[in-house]
Amino acid sequence: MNTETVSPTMEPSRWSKIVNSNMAYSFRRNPVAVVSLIIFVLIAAAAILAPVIAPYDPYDPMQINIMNSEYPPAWIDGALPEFMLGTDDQGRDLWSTILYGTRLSLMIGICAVALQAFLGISIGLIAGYIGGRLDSLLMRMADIQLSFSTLMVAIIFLAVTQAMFGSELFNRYAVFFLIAVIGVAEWPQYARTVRATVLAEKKKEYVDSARVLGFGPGRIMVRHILPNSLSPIFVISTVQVANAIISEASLSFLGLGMPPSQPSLGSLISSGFDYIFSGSWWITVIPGVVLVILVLVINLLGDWMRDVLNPKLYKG
Amino acid sequence: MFAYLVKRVFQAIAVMFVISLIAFAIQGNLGDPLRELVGQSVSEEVRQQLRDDLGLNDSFITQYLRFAGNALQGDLGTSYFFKEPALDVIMKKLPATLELVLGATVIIIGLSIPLGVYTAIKPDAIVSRIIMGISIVGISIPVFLTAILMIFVFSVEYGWFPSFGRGDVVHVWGYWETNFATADGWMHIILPSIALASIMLPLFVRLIRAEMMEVLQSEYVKYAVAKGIKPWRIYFVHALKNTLLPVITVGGVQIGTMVAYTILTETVFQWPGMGFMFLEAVNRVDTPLIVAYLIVVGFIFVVTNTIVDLIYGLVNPTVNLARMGA
Amino acid sequence: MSLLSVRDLTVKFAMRDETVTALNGISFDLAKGERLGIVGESGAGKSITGFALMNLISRPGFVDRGEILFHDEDVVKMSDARLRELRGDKMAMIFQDPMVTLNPVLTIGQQMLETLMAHRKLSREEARQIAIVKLREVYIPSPEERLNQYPHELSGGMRQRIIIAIALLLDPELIIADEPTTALDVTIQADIMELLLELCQSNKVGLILITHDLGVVSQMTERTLVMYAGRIIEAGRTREIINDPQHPYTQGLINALPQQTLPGQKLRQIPGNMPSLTNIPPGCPFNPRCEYATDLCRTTLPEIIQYGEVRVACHEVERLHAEGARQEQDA
Amino acid sequence: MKDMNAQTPLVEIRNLEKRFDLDQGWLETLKFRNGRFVRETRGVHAVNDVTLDVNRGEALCVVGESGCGKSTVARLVAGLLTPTKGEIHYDGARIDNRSRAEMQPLRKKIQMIFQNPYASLNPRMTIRQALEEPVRHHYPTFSVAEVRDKVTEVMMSVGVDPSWAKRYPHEFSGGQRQRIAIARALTVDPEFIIADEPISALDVSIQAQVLNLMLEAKESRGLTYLFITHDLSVVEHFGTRVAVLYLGSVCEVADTATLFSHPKHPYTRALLSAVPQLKDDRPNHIRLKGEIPTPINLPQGCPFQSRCAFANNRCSSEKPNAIHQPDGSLVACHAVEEGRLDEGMVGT
Repeated sequence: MNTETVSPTMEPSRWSKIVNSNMAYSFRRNPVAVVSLIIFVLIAAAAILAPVIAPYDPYDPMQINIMNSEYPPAWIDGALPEFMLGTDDQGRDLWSTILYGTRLSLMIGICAVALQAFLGISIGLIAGYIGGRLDSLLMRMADIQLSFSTLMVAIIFLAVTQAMFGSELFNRYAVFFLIAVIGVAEWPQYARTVRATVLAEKKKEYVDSARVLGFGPGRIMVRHILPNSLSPIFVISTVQVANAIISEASLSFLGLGMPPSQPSLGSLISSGFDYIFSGSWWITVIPGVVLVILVLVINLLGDWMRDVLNPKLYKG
Repeated sequence: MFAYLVKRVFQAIAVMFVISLIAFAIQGNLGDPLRELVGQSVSEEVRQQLRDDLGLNDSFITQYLRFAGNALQGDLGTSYFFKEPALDVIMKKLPATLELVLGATVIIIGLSIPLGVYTAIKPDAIVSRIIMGISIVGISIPVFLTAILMIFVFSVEYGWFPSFGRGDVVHVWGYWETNFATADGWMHIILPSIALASIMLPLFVRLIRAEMMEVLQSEYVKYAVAKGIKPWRIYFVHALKNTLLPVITVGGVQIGTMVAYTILTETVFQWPGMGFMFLEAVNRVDTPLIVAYLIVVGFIFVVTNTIVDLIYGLVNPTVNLARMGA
Repeated sequence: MSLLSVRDLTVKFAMRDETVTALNGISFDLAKGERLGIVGESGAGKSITGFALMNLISRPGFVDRGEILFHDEDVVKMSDARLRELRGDKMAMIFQDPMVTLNPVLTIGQQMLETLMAHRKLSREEARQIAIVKLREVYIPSPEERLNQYPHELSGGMRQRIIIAIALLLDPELIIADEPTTALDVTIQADIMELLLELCQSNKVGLILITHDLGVVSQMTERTLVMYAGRIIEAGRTREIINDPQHPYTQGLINALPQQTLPGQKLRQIPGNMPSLTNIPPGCPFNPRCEYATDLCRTTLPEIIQYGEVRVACHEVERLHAEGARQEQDA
Repeated sequence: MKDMNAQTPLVEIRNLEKRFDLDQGWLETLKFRNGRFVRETRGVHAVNDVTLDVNRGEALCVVGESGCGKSTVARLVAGLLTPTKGEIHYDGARIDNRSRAEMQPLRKKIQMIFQNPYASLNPRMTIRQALEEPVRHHYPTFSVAEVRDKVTEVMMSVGVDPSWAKRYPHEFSGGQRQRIAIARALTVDPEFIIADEPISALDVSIQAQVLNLMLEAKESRGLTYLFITHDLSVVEHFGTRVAVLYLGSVCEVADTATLFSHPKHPYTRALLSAVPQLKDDRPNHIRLKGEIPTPINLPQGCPFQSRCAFANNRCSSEKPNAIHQPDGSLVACHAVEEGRLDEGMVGT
C-alpha cells in the first residue's frame, strides 16, 4: 500500500557508526579537543601508574631525607641530578610527590563526582517525574544549598569536623571526608540539571505514549527518560570533575583537606607557599601548573562536549 | 507581587532558622566552654555548679531558645581568644571583607558585560577567540593559586605591589575603615580584588556570551533587524536586557561562592577580614567566633539572595505583572 | 515597471562538509500593489525566499548568485546602511509566530516608536500619534493603553494585529508575510487574513504571502508561485493554478486535500516524501514521486516554460494536459 | 441514529470536568482587595461538564480551537489525566478511577496516537525496540520469534519496510515516523484509538497518506476512533460524527453530514465559514467579536456569549443544556432553542 520503495542501504557496523557519528566527526575536526584528550589520558595514565613510574615513594619516611629539602629542578644551578623537578620542603622528590598528588586529586575528584551523580540523578529523576510538593520541597532545598555554595558548606563542615575529631584522626580519614563533603555538597547542581531535563522530556509525547501502553513509572524513568537525559549529564559531569578537583585543592590549601604527609596537589601548593618568599618557587609553581593543566584540559573537553551535544542546561 | 514578597520573606526566615539550628548544634558539640572559662584545675562540684549557672544542664529547647533570643539581640557569645563579644570582633573585620568584595564586584561587572557582549556579537574575531581562550584558562585556575602566582610575580619578582595586609586605612564611621582613601590602600587592595575576581569574571563572561548568543538567535532579534533597527540598539536594548535576566539569577547564586572565596583570598594575602579571622578561629577552636561567623554569613546570604530575587521580579515584566495583575 | 524583480536567486547553506542549495534559480516579478502567494511544503524553500528578499539570510546560509531588484536597486549588493533604510520602511515583514516575534521585555509602544524613529525624524509625541492611528487601523481597541503594555499581556491574535500595524507604520510598498496565521486559530486566522487583504488593497501595498495553505492563497492573492525542493515548479495567476494546475505536484497537492474527495473515500495521496536538500534526485526533483515520470525526467532537469496561461517546469506537461482533457471528456 | 442506540456505546463520557490549579501554594491564593485580604483560587477550567458517547466502529471527531479542551478530553479518556469530576465508562465499566494495575488489561484495548511524530517516539530506541517493547509487556508469554513476527506483521500493515527496524527515529521523515507511531499503537491489537491531532504537524501531501492509513486500519481491524483535530476539512472527510467544543463545553454534536450541511450553533457556523476554501476569491466568513477568552475562572452562562451576535440576558446568566434537534443533532444554545437564530439569519 505504500510506494516508498527506497531499499535500506547496507546496515553500517556499530564501530563505523561511532566513527562516522557527529560526535566523532566534530572531535576529529577540533584540534583543541584532540590535544586535550591526549594530555588528559597522559596525566591520568601517569597518575594511575604513579607507583610504577615514580622514582621515590613520598609516603615512605625511610626514603625521605630532610637534608635534601628545597633542591631546585634539574635545569637550575645547584640542582641534584636525581631530583628531576627538585625537592620540597621536607626533602621529598617533587616529581614523585606530584605523581602521587595528582593520583589523589584525580581520585577524589572522580569519586566525589560519582557520589554527586548518584545522589543528584536519583533526586533529580524523582523530583522531576513525580513533581508536586515533593519536587518543590527538594528544589527549594537545592536552591538554598546552592546559594550557600559548595565551598562554603565544605569549609564549615570540614572545619567543624576537624575541630571535633582533632587533626590526627581527621588526617587519617581526610580522603573520605573530602569525597563525602564534595560529593554531598554538590548534589543540587546535578539534581537541578537532571530535573530540568526530566521535566522537558516528560512533556514529550513518547512518555505519554509509554504511559498509555501501560508501562510503570520505574520503567519509564529508567528506560525512557534517563537515556534521553544523558547529554546534559555528560556535560556537567565533565565540568564537575574539574570543579571537584579545584574544590579539593582549595580545601587542602586551607589545611582542611589532605595533610602534608599525604599531599594532594592542593596541599603541596599550600606547603610550598611558605617558601615562595625565600625563592623556592618550584614547590608551589610546578604542582600549580600541573593542577591548572589538569583542570584546563577537563574544562576544554567539557566545552567541546557542550558545543556538540548542545543540551539545554538549566539556568538559575 | 504581594504573594511573591511574603513568600521570599518567609523563606528567608525559614533559612535563618535552619542556620541557627546548625550553629547551635555546632556550639553544643564543639569544645567545652568550661575549659575555656576556668581551665582544668577546678573540682567537679564547682564544674557542676558552673554548668547549672550557665544553663548547660537545661533542656535542648530551652538552651536553643536562649541562644536564639540572645542572637536576635545581637549577642552571639564572647570570643575565647579575643575576650570580647564575637559580634564585635566580626563587625570590625566585616568592612575589610566588604571592601574586598566590592573591589572584585566592580571588576566583574565592569568587565564581564562588555567582554561578554563583544564576544557574543563577534564570535569569530581574533580578539574574541583570545578572550574566550583566556577565560577558559581563568576558570581553570583556583583562586588561591591565582593569588599565590600574583604575589610571586608582582610582589616577589617585580615588587610592584605589597603582598599582604590592608596598608594605610582611613577611619570613616563606626567600625568602617576604608582602603579607598589612600594611595597605599589602593595598592594593597588591587591584587586581592583581582584574585577574588579571577574565577568569577571568566565565568560571567562565558555566561553572558552564551546567553547573548542565544538571544541573538531569537525571532524577536531577527524581527528587529527586519524593522531596520540600528545594530547598537538591537544589541543593547533588545538583546542585553533579555541576556541579563538569567545572569541576575546566577549572580545571586554566586554571592555565596564569592564569600567562600574571600576566605581563600584573605588567607593568601593575610587580609584582615572575616574569612581570615574565621580560619584562625577554626585553628584556635574559638567556638563562639565560628558560630557567630556562620550566623553573620548566613544572614548576608539570605538578605542578598532575597534582594536579588526581588530585583529579578521587578526587572522581568512577565514575573512582575503576572503576579500583580492577578 | 515592476516593484520587485528577482532573477536567478540561489541561496546555499554551508553544511558539515558540503554546501546545500536551498534555493535554486528563483525568478519572478511583482508589480506595484500586486499580491503574490508562495506555496509549498516545509523544506520547499518558501520561507528562505521571503528572508532572502530582505537580505536577512544569516550564516551558514548565503546568497550564491542572482539579483533582487527593488526599484531597480539590487538588495543583494546593498550596503548595511542602505539595507537598514529599506527594511521596515519600504519593505516590511510579518513573521510566523506572533508569540515570539515581539521582544518580551519591551512595551508595545517602545517597539512601535523605535521603528518609526529609526526611519523618520519625528518627535516621540508625533511618533506616538502615528502609532495610535495605525493601531486603530488594525482594529485594536483602546490603542493608547496598548502602547504601555508588554507583549505577554496580549493574545496571539492581538499581537499579530500589532505586528501588522508595525508593518504598516511607514507606509511600505511591499509586505512580506511568512505564514502569518499558521500559529493562530481558524477564526482568528480568517480575521487576520481579511484585515491584511483589506489594508493591502486600500493602501496599494504589494504583498508576498508565504503559506502552505492553498485555501489561503486562493482567497488572498492574484498570482501564485508553487515551490518544490528549492525551485519554482509552477507560476501564474492564482485562479488558473487552483482551477487548472499543470504540474503533477500542484495537481497532487490540490487533490490530496480532503475537500477534493468524497467523505470516507481514500484520499488521493502523493506517495513518498519531499527529498531532503542534501539528497535531491537527478533530473526533475519530483520524479521519484511522479506517476508520469519518464527517463527524460530522471536525467534532465526541466526548464520552466510558458505553457498556456502559466509557467511550469515539467517535461510531460503536454501529455498530462492531453490526458486531463481526455478524462474530462470521458467524465 | 436509532439502531446505534440499540447497542451500548463503547465509551461513555459523563459530565466530565477537569480543572488545573494555577496557584502554587496557598499564599498565592491570598489577594489584597479593597483594603482586606481575600482568598481567591485560580484554575484553568479546561473541560466543563462534557457528556459524549463514542459508538462502536465510528470515528467521533472532536473539533475546536486552541484552549477548548479537546486535547484534555483525549488525555482524560486515555487515562493520562484524572478527571476532577464526572465519569468515563468503557464497554460498560467505569475506568476513570482505576489504579494503574487495574487499568492494565484495558491498556491493550485503548491506544493513543499523538500529534508530534518527532516527539512521540523515544529517540534512543530503534524502531524494533520501540515496537517490541509493548508486545513483550502485554504478551509476556510470547517467544522471541512470536514477538518478532507480530512486529513484522504490523510494520508491513502500515507500510514500513521491516528491514528498517534497526534504525533510529531520526533517520525517518515525519510521515514515516507517524506510520511507525501508529504501528506501535497497533502492536497490542487495540479496539479503540484516541488520535490527538495526528496529522496537524505533517505536510499536506503527507497528511493524505496518514489519513488513508488510519482509514484502512479502521476497516481492516474494526477500530473505533476518537479523533481530535482543529481542521474541519479533515473532519468532513474522516469523521462519522462530530462534537464541537468551545471553552471546555460541548456546543454541538451531530452526524458529519448533518453538521456540515445544517450547522446550528452560532459558533459552529462561524467555525465552518472561517475555513478558507479553494473556490473562493475572497474571505467570506462570519466575523466573531473579540477573541477566545482564557479558560481561567469562567463566567456564568453560555461560554460563547462574549463573542456571540445572538447573546441576550438569558445567555449571560444561564448555561444552555444540550437539546436534541429534529435531525438528531444535539445543540447547546438558547438562541437555537428559542428559534431566535434562524430569524436572525433570515434577516442577513
